[in-house]
Amino acid sequence: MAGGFPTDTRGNGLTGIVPVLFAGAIFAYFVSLMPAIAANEVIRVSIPWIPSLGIELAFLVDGLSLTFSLLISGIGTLVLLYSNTYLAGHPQYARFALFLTAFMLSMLGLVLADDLILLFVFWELTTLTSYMLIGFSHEAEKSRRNALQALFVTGAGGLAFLAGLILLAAASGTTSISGIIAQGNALKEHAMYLPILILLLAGTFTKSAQVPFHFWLPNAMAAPTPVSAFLHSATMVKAGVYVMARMHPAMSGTDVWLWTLTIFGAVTAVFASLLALRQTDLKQALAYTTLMALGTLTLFLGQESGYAMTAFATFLIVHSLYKASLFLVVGCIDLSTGTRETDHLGGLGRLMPVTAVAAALAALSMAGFPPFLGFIGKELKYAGAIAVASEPLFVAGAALLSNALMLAVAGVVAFRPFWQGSVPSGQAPREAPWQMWAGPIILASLGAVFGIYPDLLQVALINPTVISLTGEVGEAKELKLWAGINVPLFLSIATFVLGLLFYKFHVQLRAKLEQGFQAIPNLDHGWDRFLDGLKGFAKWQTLLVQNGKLTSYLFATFLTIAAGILLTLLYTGMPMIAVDLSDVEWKHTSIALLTIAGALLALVTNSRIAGIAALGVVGIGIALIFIVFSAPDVAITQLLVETLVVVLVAVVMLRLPSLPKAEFRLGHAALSIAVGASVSLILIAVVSSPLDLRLTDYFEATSWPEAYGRNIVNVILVDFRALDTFGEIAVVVIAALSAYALLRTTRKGDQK
Amino acid sequence: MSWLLALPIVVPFLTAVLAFLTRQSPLGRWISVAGSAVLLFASITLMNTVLRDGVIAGQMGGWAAPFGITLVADLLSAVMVLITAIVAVAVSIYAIADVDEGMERLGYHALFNMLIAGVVGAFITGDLFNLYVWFEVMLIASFGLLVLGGRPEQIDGGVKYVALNLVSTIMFLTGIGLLYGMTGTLNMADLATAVDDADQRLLTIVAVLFMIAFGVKAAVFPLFFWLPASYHTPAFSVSAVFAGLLTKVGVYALLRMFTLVFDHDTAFTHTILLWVAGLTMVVGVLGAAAQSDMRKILSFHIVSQIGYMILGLALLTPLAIVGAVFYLVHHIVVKANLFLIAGVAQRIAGGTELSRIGGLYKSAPLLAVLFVVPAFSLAGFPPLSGFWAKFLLVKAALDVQGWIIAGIALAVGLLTIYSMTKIWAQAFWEPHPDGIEPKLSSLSSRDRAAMLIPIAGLAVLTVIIGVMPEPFVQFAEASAAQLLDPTAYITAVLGEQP
Amino acid sequence: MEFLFAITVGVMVSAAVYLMLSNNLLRFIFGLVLISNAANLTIFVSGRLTDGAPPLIPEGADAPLVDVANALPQALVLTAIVIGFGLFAFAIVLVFRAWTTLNSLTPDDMRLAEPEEAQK
Amino acid sequence: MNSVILRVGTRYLAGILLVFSFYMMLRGHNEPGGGFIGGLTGATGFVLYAIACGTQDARAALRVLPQTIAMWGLGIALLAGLFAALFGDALFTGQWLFIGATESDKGLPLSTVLVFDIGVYLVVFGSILTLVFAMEEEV
Repeated sequence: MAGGFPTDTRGNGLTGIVPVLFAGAIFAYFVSLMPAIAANEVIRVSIPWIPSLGIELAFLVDGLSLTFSLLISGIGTLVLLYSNTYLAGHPQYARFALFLTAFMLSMLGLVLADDLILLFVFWELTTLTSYMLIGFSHEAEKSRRNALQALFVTGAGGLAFLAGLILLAAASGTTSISGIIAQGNALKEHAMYLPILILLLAGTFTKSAQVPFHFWLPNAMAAPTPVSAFLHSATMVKAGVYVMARMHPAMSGTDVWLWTLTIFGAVTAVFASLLALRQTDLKQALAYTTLMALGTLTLFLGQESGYAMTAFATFLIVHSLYKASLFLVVGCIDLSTGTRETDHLGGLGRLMPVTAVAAALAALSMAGFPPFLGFIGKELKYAGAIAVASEPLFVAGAALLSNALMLAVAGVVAFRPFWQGSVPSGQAPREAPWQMWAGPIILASLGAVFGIYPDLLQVALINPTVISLTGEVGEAKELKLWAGINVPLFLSIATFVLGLLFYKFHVQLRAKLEQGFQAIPNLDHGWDRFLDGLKGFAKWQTLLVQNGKLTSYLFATFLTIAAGILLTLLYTGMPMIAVDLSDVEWKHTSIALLTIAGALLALVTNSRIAGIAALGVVGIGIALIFIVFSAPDVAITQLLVETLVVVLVAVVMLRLPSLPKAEFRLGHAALSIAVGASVSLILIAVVSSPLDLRLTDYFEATSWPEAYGRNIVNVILVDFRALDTFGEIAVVVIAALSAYALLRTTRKGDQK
Repeated sequence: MSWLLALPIVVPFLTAVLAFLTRQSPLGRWISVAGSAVLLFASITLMNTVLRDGVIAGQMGGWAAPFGITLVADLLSAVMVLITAIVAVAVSIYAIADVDEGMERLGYHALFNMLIAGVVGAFITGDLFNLYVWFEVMLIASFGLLVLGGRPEQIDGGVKYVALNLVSTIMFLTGIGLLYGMTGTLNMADLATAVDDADQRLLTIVAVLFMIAFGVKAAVFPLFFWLPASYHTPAFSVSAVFAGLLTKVGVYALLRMFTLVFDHDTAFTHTILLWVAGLTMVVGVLGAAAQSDMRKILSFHIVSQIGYMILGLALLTPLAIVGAVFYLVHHIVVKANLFLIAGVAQRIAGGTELSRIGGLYKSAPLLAVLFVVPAFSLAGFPPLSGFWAKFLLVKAALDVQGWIIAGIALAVGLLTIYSMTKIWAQAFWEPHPDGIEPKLSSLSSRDRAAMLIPIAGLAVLTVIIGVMPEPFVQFAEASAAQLLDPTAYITAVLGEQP
Repeated sequence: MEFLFAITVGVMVSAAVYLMLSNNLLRFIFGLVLISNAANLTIFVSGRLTDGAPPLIPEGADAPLVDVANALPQALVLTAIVIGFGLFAFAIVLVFRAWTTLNSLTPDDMRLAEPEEAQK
Repeated sequence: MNSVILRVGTRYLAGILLVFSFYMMLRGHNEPGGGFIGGLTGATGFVLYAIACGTQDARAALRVLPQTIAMWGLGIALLAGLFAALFGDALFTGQWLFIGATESDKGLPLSTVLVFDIGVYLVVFGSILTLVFAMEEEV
């Protein structure tokens, strides 16, 4: 990228232009909705999606969602236009445009959805598409890591969020968001309010990168600059803010809502401003100012007053405009000079005048100078802070500090590279092509236009948005540049003084901050440790259970059997057992003993031949049992099969090494006995009550008259249960084929 | 009516016989494809009939239940047969490219169709001993398919697979003997009422025995070892069909037996199942996190996902069973597909070990798209099928205040995302370590079509289930209602009871 | 007398389990044969034992004239024996194949499918 | 094993076993026996033949590949079951034809059940020989 602007500024042909026109058309559509919304209308469309779960494809346009939609589609259009030149000729531009457009649409779906589950669908889609965008430079290790980090952190929050949504839907009895809001205070009084709140905030805080979940956001800078501009201004990170705003009427007003949002918001705002000042990379510095903005927005949402709500709505718009603008400017600087390090930049103002103007306009708005919208935003901020009944000092203090730091950062990012120092040697910067300065200029100018004519914004967007936030008409405060001499004005002046001081000494401050932050644990490194720990734990666990040793597997399986039966026995108590030995004859005993002897011989022998003989003895013992107990067919089959078994074992055995000497293992022995004993016990219990012989009676009665056979066993096999026998012979065929295949591939393998 | 039930079993057997007799010529593989298509047709007809008429039963050999063998299809059986047929069609087409002539001559197509026959038989039989027989048909065919090719790691995996599955089989057989000894019947509908007269303590013990036997088949904790030991070794078509179908037969059997027959002490049996579900999910997903081979990762995920299905059964609420049924169907489609995709990756990028491949995103974008759909569906991203499956189960768990198990289910979902992105990042995003650019065009046009058409088809199905879940949810609801109130099932098999 | 054979089954199962755990595939095969037989015997005993009355219908009669042995478990056992044989035949060939390919009969040493280095 | 006597002897023995195996199969419906026992007996004959004269000779005497026999057996068993479809009966419903039946005697029964048992016989016969021949040749 260090090679300056693309020489061919026509971009990527149709692939580049179509998305711009598409996004522009969407923007135009939302503009056309403005009059209706300004007249306090609410537009809702819904079609059934999953009626059996009560989930609808419901979309709602009100002040809040329209404001977001305009920002998303408007900035989206400019970003796509910008990207088309920024990434001109990139071989994967089509994918880029596709993901960016998909991301924009997901974000629009998110802010328009009027169904909790539908909202979650879009929520996750923004996660997924942003993953693809952050990892766009996928051949770089860092891109992949950071994309995963963003996905994992927001994904984790997303799952908690899902649980919260499910509980919320259960508590409200509906998944419709407007339906929930219509229920008024019902949710706040619900027993599940607190868990729902915690889970939802887990989702919104991770997505909106509140401290301590903030670390993924600066890393998301791995994405191409236009993506950062989009992600940071109107989308992705604003999704969490949006959801908090959306749920504001239904959930705000409780102490836990107030304090959670206020504290997280304030801490994030101050912490992020300090971090921002520390950065020397322009993009990183801007990234941390985004955190500050998100903290501030969260802080406002904690409150309920009309001031706070108006401030929220205003600052939301202000921030989106100047942030998108500044990121795009940084992209221009980056392409033009090949660096984003403040220390290697200077004197660009004369060489890139249009960009410089855009940067200046945006920075002034960011810094909160009059007559920019940023100034109005800041005034409202202070007014909102003072309106907080409980702790005005804390809130106003946090706002003052973060605003002053913001001013300093604005200077570092947008003033210093253009108007201080001179162009370092080796750089040949020139003005960006129009496609790349158009966006910044338009967005930054809007900040000035709205500052001078705040009424435009007031009627069209601010008032309707505040209605969405409070659920009531007339709560919105007036936006004006000159509000008279009051506390906010003094605070503004204090901000300027403090901010200019910060800017003047920012290099020294940076060094101090550098030292200060050494002491705080770095969550980004923590992430690596977490991932390593996870992998390590997974490996350890897998090595424990899946150790590659058949004996362990078998041991675990048999242990499960024995423990399963014996513990169940403890739970149920002993089943009924009746032992009747009256009809045992000596021939029964001797056959049983013969079989047992065979089994024991097979157990203890170290000789292959003796083992085979022992199996033969067992086979004959079993066959004798079948003969004595009136099963001639089974007995013949058993004998024939047993012969084959012994023959097969003998044939194979000739080629195999002799048995190693058996070692006695107590654990194995205990387990074996436990398994055997449990089987015996169940079998004894089973035969202790009489058997229901209806099936056998039926077979005896119908075998000859209806199936024309006198051998009942054979009739069962070929007629009553012929399907079993069919399956059985299928097994035999397959066994033969499989064994044949196994033997034949041996030969092929050996020849290799 | 009875032929409607018999055909899905008969067709793959006939296909197997014909494919075997023509195994020396390329005709065999086309017979296999045609046979699968006929099976698909038969199972669609079956599904239509079940949707229209409710549970249907057919008495084989014309002998009335419970004396002969009854085949019976309720919605669950019908959908399992249908999805089996879909996988069979997909895999038999894929096999054209994946299975070499040497394997064909040794009877690959016959074994494959016998496997399908066994799976279908297990889904559709209403007789416990007959279920055992179909389990065996499936098992022995899977033995053959697993070691076909005879590479040393196949033999090694085969030894473990065979040993542990034989233990399960023998447990199952023993259980059937004992249950018969207690009730005097083998017909599952008849058993549902006959067990009421048996010693309830003994019944619980025998229930646990069945739970363990089916648990091995379903690959739940702590009985799943055979699966990760072997599933990554055979041909890709084989591991796809194994991954899709085999463990599901175990899940199906659990679902069937523990709603129909063993529902006398659910406070005990289903609490065990709940623990099993949680542990299976966690251990499986951690196992996957420890792997670095695509197929091994996917294998461990089968284990983990089985946990979700067992969770549905364990909770035993209508919504939970809906979730289990939905999950079952979704998972078969997605998991079979992922193994098929791994096969393509192996062919064009030269392996499935993640550290040795890469660059697929750059040079094979179509494959990347086809991977993203099932992979992110498996990870539970909306609006893909896996999201709804997980959503239903988590909701079911939360509805009964199962906070911990719901938390586990969600956390496991997160780790699933982790594994899927690991594959994505390493096989797709990262450049190939040897600097080559794997391209789909390196496949012959026949192979490319044979491999990509089934993959695309299954991916489309995943998207359809995800975007239009309503009919599937409704179906799962109806199916769950049948499972939780087996009256219709019992009446269909045994006729009106006095 | 069912009791007697229930004990026999238990002893066979115990011996079989111990053999299967012995980390030697030949002993595993021995165990497999034993446990299959034990399972068959379980079904047979579950169907109750009748001495000296095979389930055959004599010429000229429509049904057995005396109380004959329970035919159903016999049919089941017959099926199970055959299936068991099929499984066994495959298993023994597999053991043979394992020996010729992997040159080992101790399954715990077979680490090709799950190599040790991959798990460290 | 080069004994001529043994070879000639086994040839006869194999023939006898084969005939005996048919008998076992046919009588199975009424007395102990049946397709499985028959098939095993028949296979034993050929196994002996193979041991005495080598698998080469045994395969030649068989003319058809044993696995093909087994697969035909499976097909025949399946067709026996499918035959019922012609009469609108369920799969594996026995179809009987009594040749020369009179009031008192049912005559010579021909049935699909018998065909099924023949299928079983062929499957067992073919499968065992597939296995044994392959083992003999490999081991």
